[in-house]
Amino acid sequence: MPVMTIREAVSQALWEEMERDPNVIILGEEVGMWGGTYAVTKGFYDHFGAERVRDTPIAEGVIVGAAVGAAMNGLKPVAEIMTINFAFLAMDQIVNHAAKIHSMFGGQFEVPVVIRTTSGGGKQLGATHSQTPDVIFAHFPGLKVVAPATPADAKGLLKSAIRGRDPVLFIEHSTMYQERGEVPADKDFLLPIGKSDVKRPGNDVTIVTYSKMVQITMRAVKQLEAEGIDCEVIDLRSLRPLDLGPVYASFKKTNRAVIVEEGWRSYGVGAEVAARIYEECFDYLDAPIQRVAQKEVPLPYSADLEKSAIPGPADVIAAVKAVV
Amino acid sequence: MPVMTIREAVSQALWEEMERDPNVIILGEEVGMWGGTYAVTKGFYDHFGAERVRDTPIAEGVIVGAAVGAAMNGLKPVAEIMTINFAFLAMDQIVNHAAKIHSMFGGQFEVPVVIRTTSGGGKQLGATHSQTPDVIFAHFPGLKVVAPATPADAKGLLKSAIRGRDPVLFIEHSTMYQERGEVPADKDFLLPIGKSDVKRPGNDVTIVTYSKMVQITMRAVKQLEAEGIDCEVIDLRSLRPLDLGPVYASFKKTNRAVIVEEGWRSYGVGAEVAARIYEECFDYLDAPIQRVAQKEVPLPYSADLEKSAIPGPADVIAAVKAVV
Amino acid sequence: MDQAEHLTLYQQMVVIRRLEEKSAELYQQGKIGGFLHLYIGQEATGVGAVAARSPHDNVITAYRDHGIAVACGMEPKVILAEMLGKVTGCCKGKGGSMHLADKRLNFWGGHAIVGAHIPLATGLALANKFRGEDSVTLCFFGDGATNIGYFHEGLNLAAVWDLPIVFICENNQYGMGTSIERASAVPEMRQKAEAYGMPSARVDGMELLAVHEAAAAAIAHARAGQGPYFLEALTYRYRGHSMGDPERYRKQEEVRRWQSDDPIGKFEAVLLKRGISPDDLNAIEAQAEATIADAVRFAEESPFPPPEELWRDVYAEPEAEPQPA
Amino acid sequence: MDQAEHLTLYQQMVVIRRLEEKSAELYQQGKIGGFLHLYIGQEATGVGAVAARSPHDNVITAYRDHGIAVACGMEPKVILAEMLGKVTGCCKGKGGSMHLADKRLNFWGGHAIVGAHIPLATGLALANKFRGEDSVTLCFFGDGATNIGYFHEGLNLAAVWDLPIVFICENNQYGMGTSIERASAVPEMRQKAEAYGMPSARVDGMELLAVHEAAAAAIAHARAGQGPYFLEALTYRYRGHSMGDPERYRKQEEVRRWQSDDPIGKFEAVLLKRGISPDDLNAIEAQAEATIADAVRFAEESPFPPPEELWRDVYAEPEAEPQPA
Ligand SMILES: Cc1ncc(C[n+]2csc(CCOP(=O)(O)OP(=O)(O)O)c2C)c(N)n1
Ligand SMILES: Cc1ncc(C[n+]2csc(CCOP(=O)(O)OP(=O)(O)O)c2C)c(N)n1
Ligand SMILES: [Mg+2]
Ligand SMILES: [Mg+2]
Repeated sequence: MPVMTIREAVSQALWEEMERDPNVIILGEEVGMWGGTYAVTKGFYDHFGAERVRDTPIAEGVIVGAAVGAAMNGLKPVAEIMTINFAFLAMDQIVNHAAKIHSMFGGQFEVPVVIRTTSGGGKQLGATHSQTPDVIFAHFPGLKVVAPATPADAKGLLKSAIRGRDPVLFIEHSTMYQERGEVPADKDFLLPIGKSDVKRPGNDVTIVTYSKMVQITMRAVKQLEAEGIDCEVIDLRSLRPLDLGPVYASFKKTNRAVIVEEGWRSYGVGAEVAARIYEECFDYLDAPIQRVAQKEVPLPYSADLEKSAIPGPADVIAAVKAVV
Repeated sequence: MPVMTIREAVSQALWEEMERDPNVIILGEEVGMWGGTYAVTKGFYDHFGAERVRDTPIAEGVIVGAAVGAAMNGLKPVAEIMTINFAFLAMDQIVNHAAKIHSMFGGQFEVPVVIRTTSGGGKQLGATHSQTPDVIFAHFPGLKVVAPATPADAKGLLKSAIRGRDPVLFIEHSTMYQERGEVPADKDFLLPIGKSDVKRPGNDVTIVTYSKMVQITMRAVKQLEAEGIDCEVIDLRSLRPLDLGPVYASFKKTNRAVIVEEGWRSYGVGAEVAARIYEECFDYLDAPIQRVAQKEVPLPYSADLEKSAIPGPADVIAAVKAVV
Repeated sequence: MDQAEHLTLYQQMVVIRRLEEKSAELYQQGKIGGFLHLYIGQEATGVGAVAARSPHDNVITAYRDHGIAVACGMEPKVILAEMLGKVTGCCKGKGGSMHLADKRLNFWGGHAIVGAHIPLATGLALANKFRGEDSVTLCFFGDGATNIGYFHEGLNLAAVWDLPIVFICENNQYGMGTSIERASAVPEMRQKAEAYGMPSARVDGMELLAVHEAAAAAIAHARAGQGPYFLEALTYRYRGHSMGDPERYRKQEEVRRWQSDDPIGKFEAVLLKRGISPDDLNAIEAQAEATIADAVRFAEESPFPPPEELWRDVYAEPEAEPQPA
Repeated sequence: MDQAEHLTLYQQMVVIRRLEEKSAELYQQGKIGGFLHLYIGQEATGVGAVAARSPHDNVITAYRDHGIAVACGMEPKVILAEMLGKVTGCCKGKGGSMHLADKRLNFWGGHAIVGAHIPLATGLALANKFRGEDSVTLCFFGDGATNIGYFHEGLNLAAVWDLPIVFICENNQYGMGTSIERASAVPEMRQKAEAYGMPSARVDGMELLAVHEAAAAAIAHARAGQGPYFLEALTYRYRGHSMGDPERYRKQEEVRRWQSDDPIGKFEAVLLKRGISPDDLNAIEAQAEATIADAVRFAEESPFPPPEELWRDVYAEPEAEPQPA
């Protein structure tokens, strides 16, 4: 299987879907001439032309709104919001329009729009530019929220999102584009949205995570392995639909869980996952479930200070040791 | 003690604080001449004048932004966003600016702004106008999120919010303005933000809730009392800061809990509260904690359909019976 | 337009007026819930403008949408059924008064978030243009909506991308209780189009034929690939913003003045002058009343959606989620 | 302005230029993190406009804020310390390059969400006006920012409420890689002010004295209670949008053409013509270099914030929350 970076995998998924379906268009800030601020759409503008790769003004509301309207009217738009921090400026279009139009009008319109964006901190961008608020979008029924952790998942899930009939917020991690992995070459390689994935089998502790924290967790798990602790790592891959079947199965085996997310703890992803594990696996509980998450402060610019707020392998290791 | 409605209590709090501090101003859509779409500021425009009670264009972004700027520069603005559904149009100002300016600039600016809004469904307003997304605002450190359930709490908490030095999202419930209760007449009646409140002591089950669901829960609890089940009801009153001390104390007594909220279940308030109870009271668990919440669909217009999606006393009763 | 067409438009206006009066009644009876925004007084604007479209042109508007729905060809019975929350409504009772829509009529809905459908309109138009179709999108909104960011972002994008859109501002001079002078920096909404280099016109929104003519010109402009056009129609709503408006912000005298300029009355005068007989008009009037009476009956007799309807249409792909918990 | 003032402004421009060059170097060395947006080429705009304010007038801007900060009187050492993430920085290392601010200087910050500080500016101005003070608020932003909803909402509100604001568009002709023609429906940003009935001027942003004069007039207008004013300064950034810009969107030739119109060089020529000696200019140059060298030393030697600083300043009321978990 070819090995490539997440950047290449996302780029390839977009490219292949644009080749396959002439109704797929891309719109957003700097997606065209610049080639995407994360270089994901490099070369697209020259190949597909300005009609299909559309640079927009800086106006997130109309970027998403135009994509939603175009989706209602038969196109398959992939709108890019440079970072999820700017998605707040399109919040109404995302949660009140993309997520509700199908249902509110009794099913007569479909909104097959994909909104690609990047999440995550750690680049010293300051409080407004470093957030991981993925969870708040996942609160809204009608929207799908996907956040892959590997090149293969990125490709397979993005292709499914584009071919699908529902609105998808597709969250890439801004510091993971160089992450490498094997990716099937098949142009119809699709992964179903709404299936979590066991990234590493294990018997002692169930670790539930997603996006970049999969990578952080894997590092921790390797160290724990050396100490004789055998962790099962489950990648949620999508926050809505949220598929906890594999988590329950794992927990019934390990009786212990740690949930790892990059965003803030309060009202975070971990709260929901923990609550559901308790609900579904009450008789299997051996220890309180641990949540690893971001310190609850707006992220500071200064490097070490910022780093101290974001979960790292040591935090995961400590949490695992607290439950075994 | 005088008895009054929540409408009167909120109105009185605003009135008294405007009398007390000439820097308090109100701005928002229809707060002036119209008297507020929920008639909360009726009479204010005539009494305090157009300089202090400012009707704005329909432009939520600048309503909150202007309030934040004015707060930085010494005023005490109370901005009104007609309903929380429109707060999505000011999302960036609320979570990226109100919530972060104090911290991001190293503490040199303060943002003593209050953003009043209404939340809740049940009025057949359709999917975009009936949401209870309180939880997503509570995810952001730097912001305080308050949602009172009684006239006294509304008055005492709103006065504290206005006198305070931090940004507060103050969420009233759109269908509770007629709710009556005793309210201290004292012009300095203040309730601290960030303290939950035992609304009814009991021994069998701990019910944690807030806003209108306190009222719904109380109805359920009366019925349960008749059946010999004695519930303790705790009103969170603020979602951030989240004060679960009284909840833990109660749970250690009852060993059973139900959490009731109006909004959607997934990634809702109940998830966080449940996760924390499990974490803090693990040794006191007798049964899985039950969460009562809204069905996860965009709310439909049709009356019975809408009603079937929003928690009522019967849902609370069923959940309590599931844990005892 | 020939006489038959004139009569059709006259009939539409009368149907709208009767529909709205009946809606108010049903609201007072508690049969319609939520918010109800009546179109009475503004009939000539919606009817006149929509009459100028081809069936393959799109229409999209805000929550004050009953009149536009009728003008687009939606049957009053489907409208009333929707308002009564019945499964026979255009949205199966899920949308209500503010969210009428019919995809088959290229009527893309009423939308209740002020200004939010302006971006949607740019997307609708983009799709047609992208496919090389000559459809034009008519986007209606109020004077108050011109102050929200969406308006600016939408008009700018439409101009930069040369989209075939006619922006139609139904200037009824108030956004809820706020008059234009108190909310807008400029008195005429069309002045705002200048910031986008967009051609514009301002027309008497109480004059059906004037609106029709201006809209036809605007649509022709957009259809010819000359980009978006801004049309402002000066009009007035006789009733409150929605049911239960205390109307402290205007004098009854002002309302009466505008009522004396009634779009239906004025068009009646035109028709009579052009040789239509009073009997013909009376017949239309009677027919409109019958249509509404039938519609009420249909709506009242229709069933409410079954409980399981709650879980439908959340996603287009049914396997996605959700189930009753 | 007298000669001493001229020299002060000259010095400010030179300090900014040297500061920016040094920042680029420190960025390349990995000592500055995050995004870094240099002001090189735009010095005359910020320096000229801010020089026209009184100390009690407010200044607020976007993330391209180093030059404005210097013009407001912020010391380079405090700026560099902030950029190096040191506790001696203006925001204790919490804000970084994009969030310089000093309340004592009435400099209300750089803000990194495009356009979001325009609403903040209306609030700043409202507070002064409300208290009967004659302070004016200078709000800087880029050409790209004029396309976002905030711009529209902010300008409209400022006009409706007659707020004492001077909106200063630093039109450097690109928003990241998108040129004006591709993002804006109109070629001159001042045309957008017309939609708010707002008086405006367009000035050569490479000419210090022209900017200063235009800004003085604009500030006088606002101070006199005549409401907001829109000033467009045509300028250019020589460097990429931020560090690491591939610059595929413009030709080096274009950059060179603008560099030949350099604001510092041009003002030098003016000063020499007015009798300042080359030696004086050289002395200023040398002094600027020394200032920056000192600033680097100060910043490098300053400590990073201690770990517990993470938990400070989340709320102004310290009891509110949070603690280390
Ligand atoms: C974003 C948003 N803010 C506020 C409201 C509440 N609201 C509904 S209609 C309306 C007035 C709109 O006025 P205008 O655009 O002139 O339309 P008209 O009602 O006059 O037809 C307001 C403020 C809303 N629905 N959406
Ligand atoms: C709301 C938002 N969208 C996108 C960005 C990313 N971004 C940062 S600067 C910029 C370009 C702004 O251009 P302009 O306003 O002309 O200012 P200049 O950089 O030229 O000084 C963009 C798109 C952002 N910071 N905020
Ligand atoms: Mg209006
Ligand atoms: Mg620019």
